[in-house]
Amino acid sequence: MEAVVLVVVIVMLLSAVAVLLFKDFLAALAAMSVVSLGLSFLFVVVRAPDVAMTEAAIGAGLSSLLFALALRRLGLWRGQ
Amino acid sequence: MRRFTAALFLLGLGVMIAAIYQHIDFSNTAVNAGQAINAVAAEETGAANFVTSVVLAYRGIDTLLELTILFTAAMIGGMVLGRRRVDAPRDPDAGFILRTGADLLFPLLLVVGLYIILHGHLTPGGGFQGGVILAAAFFLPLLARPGITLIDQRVVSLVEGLAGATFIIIGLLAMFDGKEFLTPLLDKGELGALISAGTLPILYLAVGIKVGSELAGLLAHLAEAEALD
Amino acid sequence: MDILDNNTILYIAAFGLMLIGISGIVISNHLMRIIFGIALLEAGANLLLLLSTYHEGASAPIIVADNIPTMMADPVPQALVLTAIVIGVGILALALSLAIRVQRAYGTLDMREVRLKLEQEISDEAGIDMPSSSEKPDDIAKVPLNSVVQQESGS
Amino acid sequence: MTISTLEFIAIALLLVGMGFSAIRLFLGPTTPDRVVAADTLSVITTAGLAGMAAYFNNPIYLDIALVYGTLAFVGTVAIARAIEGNQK
Repeated sequence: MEAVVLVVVIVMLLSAVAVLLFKDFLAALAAMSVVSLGLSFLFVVVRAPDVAMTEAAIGAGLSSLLFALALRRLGLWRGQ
Repeated sequence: MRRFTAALFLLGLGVMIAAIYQHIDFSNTAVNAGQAINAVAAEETGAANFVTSVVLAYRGIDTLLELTILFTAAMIGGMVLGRRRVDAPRDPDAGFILRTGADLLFPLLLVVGLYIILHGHLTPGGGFQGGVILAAAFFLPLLARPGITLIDQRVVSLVEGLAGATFIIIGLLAMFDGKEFLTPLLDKGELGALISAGTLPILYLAVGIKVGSELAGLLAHLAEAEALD
Repeated sequence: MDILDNNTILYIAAFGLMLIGISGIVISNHLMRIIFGIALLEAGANLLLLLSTYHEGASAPIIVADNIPTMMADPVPQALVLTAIVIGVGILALALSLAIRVQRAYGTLDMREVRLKLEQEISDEAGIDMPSSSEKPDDIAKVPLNSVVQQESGS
Repeated sequence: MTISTLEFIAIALLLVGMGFSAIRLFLGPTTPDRVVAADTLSVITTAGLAGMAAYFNNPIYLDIALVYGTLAFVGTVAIARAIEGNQK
């Protein structure tokens, strides 16, 4: 159990750093969705299924939608 | 110079957080409110999900204010984005796979959203999560075919207003009965049955429809804004 | 695994997310990256709020098929965090709309350039010369003022 | 609560898959590589959430996997549409 949590936390923190380091904003957005995915898993680990579901719905679905639309409108969608 | 000061600030912040972590014994603090709620919530509200009974029954007015905040944010977002120019170019339609997938997924997402909303008092989930799924369901066809007008802003605001009014009217009915605002009414029913917990499922349905229409309207506003190419 | 028990790992995750988010807000100059930092900070704060009442071995605060567990997690912070996440997405949407507005008004999202253009605008309105700050960063002098930089990297 | 050999193998395979996708996410030279890696990670996490439901012996956690599976697809499609831009 601890090993699973440790791996998830390491992947989550590394992708949180990657959000700030990636030059391309859509890649940063993909890393952001990985962060919210790991966070949702951690919410399950601390026995908060309601919060985990909210984070899954909003972090994975809605904020990706919002960010992707806004990046498209801002003209920041071009890849490197 | 600025980079250096920022690094110094972050170092100080890290040390401060480490100091906080060393001194506060977070997970052993005695929290009595939660245990008390866990002991009485099943009898008082009839909901199997205690988070639902906290969100809607014990702290219902917080939920009302939260809906107000969300409404204000969505309204200001729409105001800031402004109206679309008539001659602004649109994105082309998506490929065949996404168009077919969106058509197939639309009823499925609708069913999942309604399931999550209606089982909010039994399983995890509820109005907020289900509302988000409903908004995604109504936005997905717009993502596949940017030209169509699936989401009419007037209908959206009408539905949203009706749902918000339902929430407040159910709260006021309790006051006419001589109880406090948003006290659960009706029969408690059997714990774990679909029709139980009095008015809580109706309240969650109102919350779900309100959140869903608000977010769908906001997404449609963002999609309508002109792209910079 | 003596030192790294479950609780410690979770606390490291929460504090690490908050620290990374704050560093994103403080260090970067690009508005989008600041918004990303706000989202990260919010995520870490939510996790910390939940961890404050987490006991090992408690079960979820939901009764399934009338077997009532001996110990349940605290529902109050869970309800609070649920509220916080939903409000967070409202804030996010508002911030993104404002970013689109800034892009339309100033043609850039780099906060240094936006600040300079704002000062220029204010001093033009007032009819005075633009006050030159002695603490102006060195690298801003290389960027020509009128150029619209679309792809400015963040940090 | 002990873990049988089969469950141990399942957990180990999920973790290895997660590690490989994470490597592709961090190193991937182009943006589509990274987006596909993030999508793979979301599928792996959905399987992991279902596994957690089995580990806790509680069916309510399966709903989270359901919501995650449906909405991660929507998010990935949105990013893909943004990468596509206005080219056809």
